[in-house]
Amino acid sequence: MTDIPISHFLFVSTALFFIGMYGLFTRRNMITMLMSVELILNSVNINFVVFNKYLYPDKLDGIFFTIFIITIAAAEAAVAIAIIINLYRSHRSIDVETAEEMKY
Amino acid sequence: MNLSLLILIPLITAVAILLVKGLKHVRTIALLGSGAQLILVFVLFYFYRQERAGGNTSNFLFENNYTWYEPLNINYHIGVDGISIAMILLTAFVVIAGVLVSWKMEKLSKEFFFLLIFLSLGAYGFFIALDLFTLFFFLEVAVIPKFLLIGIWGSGKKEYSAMKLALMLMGGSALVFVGLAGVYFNTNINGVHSFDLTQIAAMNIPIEVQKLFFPFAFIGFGIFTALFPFHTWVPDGHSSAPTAASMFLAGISMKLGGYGCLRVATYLMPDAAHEYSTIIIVLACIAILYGAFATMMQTDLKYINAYSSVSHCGFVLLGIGMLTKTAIDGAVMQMVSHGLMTALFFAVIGMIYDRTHTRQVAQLGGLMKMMPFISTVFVIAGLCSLGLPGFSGFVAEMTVFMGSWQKVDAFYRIATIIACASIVVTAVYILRATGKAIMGPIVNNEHLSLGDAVWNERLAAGLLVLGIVVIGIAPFLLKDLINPGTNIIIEKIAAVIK
Amino acid sequence: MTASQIIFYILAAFILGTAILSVTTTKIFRSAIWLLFSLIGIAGLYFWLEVEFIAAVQIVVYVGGIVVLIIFSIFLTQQSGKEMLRPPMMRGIASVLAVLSGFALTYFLIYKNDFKAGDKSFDWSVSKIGNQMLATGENGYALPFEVVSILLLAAMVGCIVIAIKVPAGVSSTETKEQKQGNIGNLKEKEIVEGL
Amino acid sequence: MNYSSYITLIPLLPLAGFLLLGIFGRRYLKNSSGIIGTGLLLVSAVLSLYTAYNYFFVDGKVGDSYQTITAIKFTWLSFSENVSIDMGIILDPISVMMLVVVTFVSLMVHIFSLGYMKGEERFPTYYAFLGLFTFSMLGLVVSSNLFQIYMFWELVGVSSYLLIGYYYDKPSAVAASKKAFIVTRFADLGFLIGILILAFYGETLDFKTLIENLTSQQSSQFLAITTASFVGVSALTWGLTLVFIGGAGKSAMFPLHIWLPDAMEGPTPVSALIHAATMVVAGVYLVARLFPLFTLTPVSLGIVTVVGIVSAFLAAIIACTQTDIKRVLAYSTMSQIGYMMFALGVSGNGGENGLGYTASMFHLFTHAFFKSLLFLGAGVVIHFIHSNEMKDMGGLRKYLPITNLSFLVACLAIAGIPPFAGFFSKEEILLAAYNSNKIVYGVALFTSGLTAFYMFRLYFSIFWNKQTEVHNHHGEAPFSMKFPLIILALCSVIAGFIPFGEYVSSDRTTLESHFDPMFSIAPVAFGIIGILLAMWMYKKESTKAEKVSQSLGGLYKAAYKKFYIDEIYLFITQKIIFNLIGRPAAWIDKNIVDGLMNGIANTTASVSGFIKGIQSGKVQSYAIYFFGGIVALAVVFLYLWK
Amino acid sequence: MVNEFLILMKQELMITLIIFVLLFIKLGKEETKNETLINLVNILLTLNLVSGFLFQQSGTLFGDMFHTNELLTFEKNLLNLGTLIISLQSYNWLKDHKHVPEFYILMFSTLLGMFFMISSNNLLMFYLALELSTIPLAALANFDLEKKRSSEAAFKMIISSAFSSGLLLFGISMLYGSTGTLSFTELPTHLNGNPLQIFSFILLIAGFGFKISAVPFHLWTADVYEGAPVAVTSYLSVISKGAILFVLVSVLYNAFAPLNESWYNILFLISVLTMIIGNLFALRQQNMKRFLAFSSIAQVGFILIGITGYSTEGSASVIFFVLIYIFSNLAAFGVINLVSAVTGKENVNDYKGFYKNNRSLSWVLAIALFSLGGIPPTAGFFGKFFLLLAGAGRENYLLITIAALNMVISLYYYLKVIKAIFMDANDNPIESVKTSWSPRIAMIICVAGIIIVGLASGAYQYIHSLVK
Repeated sequence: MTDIPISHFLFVSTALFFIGMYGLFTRRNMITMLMSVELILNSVNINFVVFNKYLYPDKLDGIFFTIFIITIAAAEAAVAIAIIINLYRSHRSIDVETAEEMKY
Repeated sequence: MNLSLLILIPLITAVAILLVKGLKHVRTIALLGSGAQLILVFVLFYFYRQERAGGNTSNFLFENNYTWYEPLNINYHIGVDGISIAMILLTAFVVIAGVLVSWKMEKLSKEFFFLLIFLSLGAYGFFIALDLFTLFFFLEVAVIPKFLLIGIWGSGKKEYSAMKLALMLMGGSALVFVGLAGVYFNTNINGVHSFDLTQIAAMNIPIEVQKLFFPFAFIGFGIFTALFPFHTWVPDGHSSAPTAASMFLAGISMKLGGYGCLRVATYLMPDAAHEYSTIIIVLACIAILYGAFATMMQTDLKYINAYSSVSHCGFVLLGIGMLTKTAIDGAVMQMVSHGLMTALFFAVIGMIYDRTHTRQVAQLGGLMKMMPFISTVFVIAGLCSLGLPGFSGFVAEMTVFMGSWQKVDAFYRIATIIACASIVVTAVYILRATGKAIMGPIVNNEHLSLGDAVWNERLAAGLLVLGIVVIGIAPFLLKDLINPGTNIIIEKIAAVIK
Repeated sequence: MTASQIIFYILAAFILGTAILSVTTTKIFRSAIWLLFSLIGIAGLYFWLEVEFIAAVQIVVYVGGIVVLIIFSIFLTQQSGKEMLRPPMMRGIASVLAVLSGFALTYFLIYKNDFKAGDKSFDWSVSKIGNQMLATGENGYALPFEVVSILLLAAMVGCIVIAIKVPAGVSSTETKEQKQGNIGNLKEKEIVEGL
Repeated sequence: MNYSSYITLIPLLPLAGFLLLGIFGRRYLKNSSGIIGTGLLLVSAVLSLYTAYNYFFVDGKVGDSYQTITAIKFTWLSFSENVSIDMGIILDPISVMMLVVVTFVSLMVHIFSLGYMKGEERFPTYYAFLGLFTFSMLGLVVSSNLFQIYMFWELVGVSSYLLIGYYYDKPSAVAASKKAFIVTRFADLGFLIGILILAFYGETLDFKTLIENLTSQQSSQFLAITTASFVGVSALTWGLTLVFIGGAGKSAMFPLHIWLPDAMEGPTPVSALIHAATMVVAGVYLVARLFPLFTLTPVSLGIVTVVGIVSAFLAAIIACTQTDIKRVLAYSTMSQIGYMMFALGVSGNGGENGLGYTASMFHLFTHAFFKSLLFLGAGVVIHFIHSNEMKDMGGLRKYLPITNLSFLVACLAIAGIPPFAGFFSKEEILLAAYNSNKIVYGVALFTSGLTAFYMFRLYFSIFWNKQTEVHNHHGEAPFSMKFPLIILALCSVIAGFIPFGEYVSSDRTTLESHFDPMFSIAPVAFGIIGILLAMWMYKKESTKAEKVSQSLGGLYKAAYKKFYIDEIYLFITQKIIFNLIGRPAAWIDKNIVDGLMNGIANTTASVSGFIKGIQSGKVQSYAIYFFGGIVALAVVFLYLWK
Repeated sequence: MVNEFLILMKQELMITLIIFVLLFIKLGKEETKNETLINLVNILLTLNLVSGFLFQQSGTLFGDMFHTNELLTFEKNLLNLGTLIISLQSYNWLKDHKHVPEFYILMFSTLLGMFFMISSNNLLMFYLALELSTIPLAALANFDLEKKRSSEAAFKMIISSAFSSGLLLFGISMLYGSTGTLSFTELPTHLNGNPLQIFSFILLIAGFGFKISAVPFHLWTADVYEGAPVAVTSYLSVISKGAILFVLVSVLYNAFAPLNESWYNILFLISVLTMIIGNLFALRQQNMKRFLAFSSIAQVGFILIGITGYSTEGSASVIFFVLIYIFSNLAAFGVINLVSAVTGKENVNDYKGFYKNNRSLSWVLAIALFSLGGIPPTAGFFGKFFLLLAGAGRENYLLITIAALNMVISLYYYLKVIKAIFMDANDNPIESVKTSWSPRIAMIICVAGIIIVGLASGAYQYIHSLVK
């Protein structure tokens, strides 16, 4: 099935990446920001898998990278959520616009 | 003898000061240390003369060369020639005088004297350094103590002045750094770059490189010696500083600049010095005349002396810019002379201020009646500064004039005449100040109860006056001292102009 | 235009569409759901690419783990169905510009770049992955594995400290972390023995 | 014979006095200081007389001309291989003559001051300064080197400054001293540049060598200095003219004379010494020293002549109108020095033409005696009346008999009445002027008449005229003050009979004094007319003087106001220098140069305030900046900065 | 095999060991007193530091996932030293904290991450280690649990780091796509400098830039530094920054050597921006921590200049500067740490008249600031000088001039603090701060380091010989 040019896969991943980035930029809710980060990481995963499968099939670097990224994503998400919850507890809001006490 | 002693003694003194408590001990140690240093310097002077008399014609004497940062070929390389010794003598005099005049410094005395001695350490190191890195190191060592001295013990808008001084001087040394780096990377002594002054002097740096980096080095050092238009730290800094610090600033640290301009910029990059000499001369003339006129309008004794320092240091730059043997001799002599003279001036102004608590000329008058000694010293300093024969100022200035006049072109002639003209203006402001503050009727009757100088002040003033008069009466001593030093510089320049 | 191609494009469209929805919808709960769909779509893509193992992991960890976590925390911090606030005007514009320009640039570069297709055939198997994962020699991934396990341990500790003594809703996150953390722990033990 | 054994003592003894009294005087030698100073000076006076004897009568003359003997010479500071400042003592007719004059007059003044300054609070300081001055003056006259003369030139300037400002708590005295110093300093600027020029082309600073180098027509130096020119004037002329400016400043020649009258603020004996006999003639001496060079350029000599004659005439007119007796004397001094100057100006070099030179020196010699006599006499009067103003005086002849007599002698001498000293010298000057330039001669002649008039105006209004009743009448004066008067009076009588031409002449050979009775009728006549006029106006108390002055009207007012020259100077200094140069300079420094430095700092601060928005505290904008940065970098480094 | 394994990974193993010790203590039944715990940790750290200098050996493990040599060991030792100092300093803050073991566990896991990062020879390892050294730090930043600022800082940190690591990953994936390898040793052979590689390299640099807080990737720094506990802040600003700098140097000099020309320009631009922006912001700061944050940003600008040198001197000067930077910055933070722990004051204005009651602390702070400002005879002078000298080796004097002038600006704000301490009057200055022995030791170590390291050229020469 190499009849689908690799650039199409990459289009998907890149687009996904920037969609995630858009979310990160615009979402005012911390948790949704976190979701956007997950999208970003997923797009990278697609990249690795695709590259590994189509370009460098002799080794499994991409695959492993993907696995580890997924694990890390979990850890990151966990810590982030913990922090968010703590923040929510300390002042009942998880709107990033309110998290600007320190500036300039 | 080992020159490192010159650094060691102040270091030991400084440490000792940290160890003891109480003004009495601190100042005693400071005095002992600086006294020992003075003696040591005289010993060095003696040995130097012996060596020269013994026919030692090498450019630098008593050289020591220890490897410091081997990978970068940075060495702790020290050595002296006549010029350095003259400067060291000056420093020793000013330091001990500075210690003496701050004899009653109650406020944080330990810190004060520590910084004072530490500052002198920087100056000594700078003057004996023959490795550009070492030189730069000591140059910067001598900056921050000034900031603290002015900021903590100063008067008036001290923080502002201290900050200004520190920043402008650091700016200067930043430029110096660029110059040095440029020189460093364009030296290639059998395969490695070198900071070694003697080695660099031995080789010839390509002229375009010189033309690129000479301005950095010269302006950088020039800021230290009040090169127009970078002189504005001088008035504020000097006038806000405590007495001893002003003496240091004007007496020594401005000389660091002059020495650097001569020893580093001009000596190592003669072609560029030749190229840029007209610009240097123009700036120097501006500094001389404009500084003098600016002085005429000042009403604060310290400001008067500060601005006059701008004008006087102009002579140094003029002498360097003229690039003739005599002129450079004059420049060096002017450095020494101005160092002593202005230190004396600040010392005596400090004494007056301690008593009357004002430096405004308008609020002073007829001091001659209450404090004849101080007034006499003031007059002596004034006369020296307006170039009266018998005092060092005359010798130095005349040498500069003679040297500058040796340049035939009309441009140089006019520059010389402008410089000469400044002596009249100098007379005007000096006599105005003297006539108002020292002579004339007593304006403030509270002053009637004031006493004259006490032993430490008399000693301090006496030492400086001694220096001034000795140079003024027997200038050949100084001349013979610096002669070999200036010769090697002039030889390089002559090679270029040919 | 073979079937598989069609499937691919449908998958792609699905992934991107749901992703866009999840970052644009104003209902936070819905956006979580859209995210879920998008992730599932990506898993589908992996299936399509015949790397079922990754697809499985994707489903387990993401769909089963992270999204659940997110949804819990939404429950905890938000009353669902509430409209979310729009970002400030300026930032909206700035982000659109940044994203579009960034996408244009990146994709342009990727498009221009010619990727030489590998000649060998791509063969993987769960056992191969497993062996390499714990192999210490060439192409062995034991070390990264340990690193990750330590990371999980640390993350667990961090979560405990930060989010300790919280209402029941989130304690489940804790337990979830505990699990992963314990996995990490076991792995640690293994090393210690393995030395 | 060897002079160096003792010659150095002549200047050094006064210096010793200065140091001794200056350092220890105030503490330990409060009362003995006068004696010490006088004693030291006595020694050096004797020594200088001995020197003069040796020089003129024993070994000065070789063949038929006097030699220049270099007693001592050592290099003090060398600039380049052959240009160096040497400290040396040379003996030639004029220097020896000056040695005698200076030491002698100074001695007289020392003695006089013993009485006059008695009980002053800073008595030792006074004598210290006197010693300093004497030292500097002696050093000046014996200098062997152009730069040495400049140095001592400055030193006499400063000692005069110190002595004028002796009463330092009197603002007028302070102002006067300042004025004196600054004006002369300004002139010295010219002197200095002149020296630079001469030294550069003459390739030496030593008088002897310099003159040899430049007078030999084909020497390289001569060619250099004559060919080199600035605005069409040769370097030689420039050099000499500038040097002459220096001389004019010291000698209070028009237009640099303004400091002299004010200098009278100093103690009267000081005026006698410095501002009558010695320092003020330094300018004349300088020109005489360089005379062989001056004769090379008619232009410079012409300038000398014009300045001299103008000063002489102007001063005489002003002197007629002044009421402060010391000021009158000051202007008369100026006028007499004018005589000496133009005498040099009209002189040629060598043989008969050198008459002016001899005459000038001769007049300098005689003038020293009678003018110091006049001042000391005035000193007695002031000491007696405690005032300088004529209106407070009159009919003092019965109180001050000796002063009266000596003063009269001095007046006759200065008025040029035979057989008093002034007659001979002035007559030679007039002759020299007559030989060279009739106009100068005419003016000089008229001036001598004026001289007689104002001197006797002074004399009569002090000692005759109205009676002033004197209370607390304490004798005429102590002996210490009378004695110098008597001595100086004697000198003023006899000095004229010295055959001066035998000793001092432009070419060092004997110059026969041609005393011609027929020629001297005119000057004497003018002198007598002047005296009679003064007698008619001032002998008896009357209003003639006022009438005359009214009839003269504007001219009188102008002369009384010293032709407004002071005001002009004031305008230039205060309005132009201070307001148009000084203030702007200070302002620029404060606001523009320094403003620039501060400006840099402030700009930095404001910029940092301006960009603080970046750090908005909003993590999403951070992210946008983050990504924006990446895109920017990518664009820059992929497409722009290849 | 096992011995080699033990020796090569000795530092990592030591840290892991400590982590587990703490873990067991935590999970153990009986409660241990904080003081004893802290002292125990300090002792262990000291042992670790000492052992780090023994049995120097170089080699690779786990395929080429992990490689080490004397230089890397030394770098790790530097980090150990820094960590030890911080742990000593934060005594006063920690001893009343509820979660001391957790604190140390998190801190050491990040340290472990840094070690792996330094030893990593593979983009995967690098990425994992990076995350390991970042994520727990975010948790640490939140360690003032009650303070809202603290958790806000933590959030900002975790989100920014997630974002930056996303970008980094994208870059890595692109790099993988265009070169087909993840190993640093194979990378150079595959790099040909095509646009995609440059772009992915820029993404990589962005990832690095985020960690070393280089402009424009620095914006999180100040907020996080301000919000986080002082101990964490100093850890962030010194240790993690130092570690990533080591890696950056080795990666740039080895893996990306082929792209040298382009990365020189990129670093040039970034360093200029970093210096200027850092200085301009530092000028206006009132909070000490925030102020030091920006000053550290400016310092990074200088360090980047050293890196641009691309020579033995370059990397040597960078490592040397990091050493000095550890001493200087930790001395400064140590004082601030003490003061804020005891009095809770963190503003520059609070420090007015500080000298009145705290002579020695004032001098420590002053010396530290002088060293940061590059004033001789402190070591900072030498560090800066060598950095700029290394940079000047590329004959790009514009960069050097800008840097030199920036040193002047930076001096201004350092002196402003000095001025506050020594010169400004203050009616109620900070009262005398009582310090227990361990912070004192830390101070002494720092000051001694600041004074000795520069004047005695030994350290630099050792580093230089290692780099060779």
